[in-house]
Amino acid sequence: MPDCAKVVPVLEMAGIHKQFPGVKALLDAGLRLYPGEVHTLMGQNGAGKSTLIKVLTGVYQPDGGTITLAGKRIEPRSTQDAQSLGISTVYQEVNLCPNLSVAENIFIGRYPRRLRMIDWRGMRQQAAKLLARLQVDIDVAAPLSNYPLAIQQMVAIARALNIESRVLILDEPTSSLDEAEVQLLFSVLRSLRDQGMAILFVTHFLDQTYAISDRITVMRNGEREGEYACSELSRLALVNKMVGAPTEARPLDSADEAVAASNAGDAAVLRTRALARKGVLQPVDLTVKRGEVLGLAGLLGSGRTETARLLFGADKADSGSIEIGGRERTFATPVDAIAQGIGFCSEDRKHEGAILSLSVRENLILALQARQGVLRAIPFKRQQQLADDYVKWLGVRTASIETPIGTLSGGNQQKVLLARWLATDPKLMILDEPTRGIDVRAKQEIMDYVTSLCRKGMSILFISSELPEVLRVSDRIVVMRDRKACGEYRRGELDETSVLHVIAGEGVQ
Amino acid sequence: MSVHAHDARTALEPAAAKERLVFLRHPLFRPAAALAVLLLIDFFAIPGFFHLEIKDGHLYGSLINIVNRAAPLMLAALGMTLVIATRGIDISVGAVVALSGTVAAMLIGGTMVVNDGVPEYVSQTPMPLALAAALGAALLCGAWNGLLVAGFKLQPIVATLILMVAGRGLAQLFTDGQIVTVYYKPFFFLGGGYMLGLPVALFLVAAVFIITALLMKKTALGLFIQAVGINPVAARLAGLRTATLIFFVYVFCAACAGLAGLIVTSNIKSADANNAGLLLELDAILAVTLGGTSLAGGKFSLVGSMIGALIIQTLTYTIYSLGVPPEVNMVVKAVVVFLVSISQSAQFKHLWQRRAA
Amino acid sequence: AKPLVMGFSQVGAESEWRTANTASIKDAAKKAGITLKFADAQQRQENQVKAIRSFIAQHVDVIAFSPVVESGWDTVLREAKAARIPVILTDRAVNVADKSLYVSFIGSDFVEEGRRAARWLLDYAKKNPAKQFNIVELQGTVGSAPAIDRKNGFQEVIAGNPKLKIIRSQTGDFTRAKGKEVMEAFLKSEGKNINVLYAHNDDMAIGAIQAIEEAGLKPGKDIIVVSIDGVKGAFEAMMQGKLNVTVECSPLLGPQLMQLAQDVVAGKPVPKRITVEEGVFPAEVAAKEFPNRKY
Amino acid sequence: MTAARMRAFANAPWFTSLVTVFLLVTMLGLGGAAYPGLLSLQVMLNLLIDNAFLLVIAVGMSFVILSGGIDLSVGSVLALTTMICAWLLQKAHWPPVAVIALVLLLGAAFGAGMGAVIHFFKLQPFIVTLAGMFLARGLCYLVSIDSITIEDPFFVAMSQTQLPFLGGFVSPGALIALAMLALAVWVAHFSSFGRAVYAVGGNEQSAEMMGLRVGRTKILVYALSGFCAALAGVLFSFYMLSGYGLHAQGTELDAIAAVVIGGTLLTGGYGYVAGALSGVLVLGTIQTLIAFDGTLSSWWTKIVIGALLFVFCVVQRVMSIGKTKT
Ligand SMILES: Nc1ncnc2c1ncn2[C@@H]1O[C@H](COP(=O)(O)OP(=O)(O)OP(=O)(O)O)[C@@H](O)[C@H]1O
Ligand SMILES: Nc1ncnc2c1ncn2[C@@H]1O[C@H](COP(=O)(O)OP(=O)(O)OP(=O)(O)O)[C@@H](O)[C@H]1O
Ligand SMILES: [Mg+2]
Ligand SMILES: [Mg+2]
Repeated sequence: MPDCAKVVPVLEMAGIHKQFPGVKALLDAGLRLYPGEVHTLMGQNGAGKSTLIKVLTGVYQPDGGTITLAGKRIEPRSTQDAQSLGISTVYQEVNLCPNLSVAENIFIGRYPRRLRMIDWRGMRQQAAKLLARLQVDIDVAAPLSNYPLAIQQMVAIARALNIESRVLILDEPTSSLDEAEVQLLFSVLRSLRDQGMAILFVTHFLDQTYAISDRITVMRNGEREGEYACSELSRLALVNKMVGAPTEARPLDSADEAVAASNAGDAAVLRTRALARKGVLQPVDLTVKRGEVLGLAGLLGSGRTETARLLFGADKADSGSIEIGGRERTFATPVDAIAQGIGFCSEDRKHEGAILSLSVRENLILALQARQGVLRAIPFKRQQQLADDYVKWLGVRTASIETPIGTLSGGNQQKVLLARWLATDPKLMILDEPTRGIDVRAKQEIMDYVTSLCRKGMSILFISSELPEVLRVSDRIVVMRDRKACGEYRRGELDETSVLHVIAGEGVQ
Repeated sequence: MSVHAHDARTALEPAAAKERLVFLRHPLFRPAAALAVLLLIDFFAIPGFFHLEIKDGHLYGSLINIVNRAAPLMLAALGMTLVIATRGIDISVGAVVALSGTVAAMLIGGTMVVNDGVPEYVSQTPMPLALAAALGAALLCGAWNGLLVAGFKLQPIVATLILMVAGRGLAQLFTDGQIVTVYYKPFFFLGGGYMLGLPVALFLVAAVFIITALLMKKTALGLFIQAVGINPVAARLAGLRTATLIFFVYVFCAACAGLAGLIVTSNIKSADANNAGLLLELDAILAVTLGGTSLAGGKFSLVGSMIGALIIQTLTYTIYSLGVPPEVNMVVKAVVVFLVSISQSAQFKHLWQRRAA
Repeated sequence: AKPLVMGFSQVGAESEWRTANTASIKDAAKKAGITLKFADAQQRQENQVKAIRSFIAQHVDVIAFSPVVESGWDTVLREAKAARIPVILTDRAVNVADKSLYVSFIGSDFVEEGRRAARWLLDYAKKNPAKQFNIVELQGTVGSAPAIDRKNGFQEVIAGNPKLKIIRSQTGDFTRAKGKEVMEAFLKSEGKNINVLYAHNDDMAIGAIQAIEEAGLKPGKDIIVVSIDGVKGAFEAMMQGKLNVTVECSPLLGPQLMQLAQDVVAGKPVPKRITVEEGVFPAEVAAKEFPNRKY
Repeated sequence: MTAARMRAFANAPWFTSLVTVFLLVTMLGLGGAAYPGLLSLQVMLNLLIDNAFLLVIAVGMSFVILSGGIDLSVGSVLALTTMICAWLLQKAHWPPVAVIALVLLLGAAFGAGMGAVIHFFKLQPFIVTLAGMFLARGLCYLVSIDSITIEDPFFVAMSQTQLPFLGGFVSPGALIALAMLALAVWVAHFSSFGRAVYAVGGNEQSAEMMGLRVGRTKILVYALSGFCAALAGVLFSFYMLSGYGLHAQGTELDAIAAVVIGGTLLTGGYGYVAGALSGVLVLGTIQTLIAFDGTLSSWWTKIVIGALLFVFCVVQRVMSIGKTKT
């Protein structure tokens, strides 16, 4: 760890102001980044982390403040400016072109050339090599949109790594990665750090923060709350600084267990028999009981999302059956599933969840309205009330319920989408990575909702890449591997290591 | 931690000033302003432009003319707005206009019997039946488009291109390429009659507009159409019947075009399958965009489209009235479209403000 | 013997007149026992060229076509000549340096039609010597040959007469709807000033007549209406006294064309230019002529 | 395993284009069976000769559509080009090379102008290019209402030269069009400009975030389209030897249809420039079939064109089902 007193910061932001219509996103925010350090930016959802990064990288122009890079004042006007200054960025919402191939997404803008032509073959080889460094082995010639979000995230990271830069910025790169991949990423980051690169890292995971960072800047309400050496700040203190008020001493660490509801009845809400789809999912038998949380664990690409999509009718199963309340059903579209009281929160918020230019209120009531039918419009007053209630209950940070959801911070969007389904009062709620990009406190809250909802009789299918989270809330856990279910365990039968063994195909020890 | 002092007041003052002129930021302000400017030019350049008089018990004057002429365009633009809101486009409206007008004219038909120089009119089919058949034909066209777009998932522009080409062919087939003249007085009421001193066509437009607006506001249709237009994938996952919605908007658009066809036919007392509604689709799309609706789908404004249609018709009328030589018509139209749309862009406002500051 | 094969490329089906033209040609071909290969160009010259090329490829005996526009025919006609296929023009002439590229032209003279309309008006003016005649003109589609020629012919004749003056001129695209719309605007801006309406075709005149009536004036009396083509609708209007005169432009050239084609293929000498018999029909003769009209 | 390979095959991005080619061949085969003489070499070559200008326009349009835009002005720019060519050659007696250079430049400038307006004022391409369409068409009439015949020897030579090819002949115009196509395919796939066009069409915001020069790309795309329209105008002048304000009415729709039939998505980002060729050939074949039939009246011609388009599009769609992302 560099000695901050002697080394000059490679990057310094000071007094940054940024105002959006109705929101002061940044108020005198700042940041110092030293060469050869991993610096974590922390703060609650909507604290202004992403905005600060966007100001730094020329996406937004600040209303005031200064940015200094290697001793020189800079005013990046566009992302090209920032890139040419040596700032390489992975943004929070994956910003790649879905129509281009994986390799192209990594190299676009700086293609390897031969004879003044783009060297496609060389590019694919290099891309494969880069991804191999992150232990991703995929067909780099296939379009990016063929791959799930996690892979896209890895591609975005690979792209950033490929750029010769002094400063590397990663805005929540780990939100859709699993533990193993996070570790991989970290080892890459460490080696870059050792080469003298300054790395800015945004995350909501305390574990990860402590695992990798040297220093931490905490942001609160658009301000810089403070800058700390990692070793000098305890977890509780960190959380308190983020939240702004001392929280109860209850540990918020994901490693600690919360008490789950565990009042699962015996009546099956949903049961599948050999539900399958060719090339995507092998026959799966699942049973979800009333009032229970069924966790789905597994590695990336193990078929969890596919299972969820089949259950929800988002994709059509080509064999097997779904039984709800003892009657067999086929779901050709989500409409059918919703009619049976199923809700589904997708993992891909930007493309499958939020309808960006509609307001928070409109996004929130959408599913409920869809279920009621087009003609029976929910009265405006009632819409407002619903929106107000949920915004308050889930603590969504938004200027008003009429602001477009696209202007909310990532975590807050997620809360609104959760509310969209809660408003329909479903019998079974499928949550695919619901806590992605959500701050510690909100995460805790969401987990609490999940358990309390179950107490009220709702069943939940819970998918998350964070094993501890799955272990903590689930009454039962189904582990998936290679697109099929390979084991079912009750609460307490498994701990983190044993799950990992199952996932790896070694069985419970 | 060094913190730069920042004078927050200077940043806030203009914002406060802006609050008072909030109507300037209303999305409809700029289309309306463009129309107003156009009318103002007319006021100075064309004597008696705003003059209205009562003739034969109804209002008569340039303004009445403009709204009367704009009626088919306004109807087409209403339907087109919804199609565009779902990210679609319908270039077959002109053909549908021709088709519905032809069906009505052929069914009503009639012959002129001249008795001592006094013409008498006879209809072939009862008028309500003929009108129903014409609208039915339009609905069929819409269903066809809807099927191709929502069912077969063809790209809207090619899907409707098929009907654009074939629809007019069908209309010509029915009439053998002849202009079908209608000799039946009651039919003329639709496109040429007056009620309470105002053109009947205006009431039709108003009725369709109000029904559409109510449908959008009082039911969830408006919300759903926007949702489908902005993010079809997310909309489907939220439980919307996206295909049904898309099917509906094409049917609705064709119905509007069908009604427009009836007005056109009734107004010139004949159905001209060759030329009725020719290029109306372009004007309708132009009206929608001038009204501030994006062709990328999503948010839409029905009122905006109405204003857009009025801008186009006022412009056409102005060109005719000012005595612009016909060979310059297009250039004038182009320049005005450029000016109006540039003046509507946010960037223009910035430039303007910077100059003013 | 094998029946004669004629390739005919029509402009399109943009008006009643054109449809009558097509019908006449088809009927005449059937009657004459000629196999007709008909291609519709949808108002586009390039489609006509394509059609002619495909006729050449099919080795038809004779090619006939109504050119969309006068210019631009050299190359394809040369190809036809190289393939030894005689070409007959109908309805409009073409502008080629080498006149041997086509054997004959059969059709109307648009400039002459404009002149005739103007001459009728001059006659009318002589009968009312005191009056000043303010004319509004409804032109055809901007740039189209009939529009240009009918305008020029008309202007040529009235040029010397100070009593006749064109005060407004605007395109009505040859359609009823546009004719009506433009006339409405004219009536608003010129009002009672207008004495004469000259329309380049009957359809626009019919539309304009409606506008005049709606403005509370009497077409044919308050405003004299002169138009060209001589379609049925014009005769009906004349019978009601709403239209004063229509100059005939006959589309019925089918029989003459077929005769010509047979002569050409048989190797008989044919005149380079065949003009169609056309009349001028003032309102007085409308009722008598009406039953004879075919289109 | 073969099933999996089949799936991969059907999922390949070029599959739709392949389907188009397959359907085109089928259509020609059926046509050849029905109308003897249709499959003769010269008829096939005529397909190229007669549609050379459309091909060039469609190439330019491909770029615009791939970038997520649309250009409605191309037909009018073509007409304006023929008009300026004719006027400069006949009335101002300029040398042909200078004329061609000037009109190509003007075309590119006209396109760039529209692109700049679209980019800087953040306006919708549809509306801007629609205004451009009116403007260019209107400017034609300002040059001359009448058509002007071109008698310049170079143009006449280009028009009447028949380059022998396998016993038939092709026109220089057709070769120029094919060369343009080849160049465009190269640009689309091997130049960074071409790839930037795809990126902008895929997701403009992301392209911006990835540091691509979105504005420059967009302006260049419209400049390219304007250039292609002007080049098509020059080819058209060769073809018709005349300048005329009513030339090529509605060509923009043909070009869009050709591009879309060739497998390019109107929403941008997906498709191939080479698809423009198959699209143009499909439209040309439909017309040729109708001309060979020779019994259709004007309205049946329209109905049959519509029906053939329908059959073509639906079959294309059904064959490539399951993969298209709309
Ligand atoms: N384009 C925009 N327009 C309006 N408001 C915006 C815009 N972008 C961000 N905001 C607002 O600025 C605030 C800060 O948002 P930001 O995305 O920086 O939060 P964050 O700290 O990254 O949160 P998260 O952890 O949820 O990603 C939020 O209140 C958000 O609603
Ligand atoms: N590491 C990987 N290597 C190659 N392909 C992968 C990988 N991870 C995921 N995939 C792709 O993911 C698809 C299945 O993903 P699915 O979304 O069903 O899995 P999941 O268990 O939900 O994973 P996730 O954690 O991404 O949600 C497979 O078709 C595969 O192509
Ligand atoms: Mg963020
Ligand atoms: Mg998943």
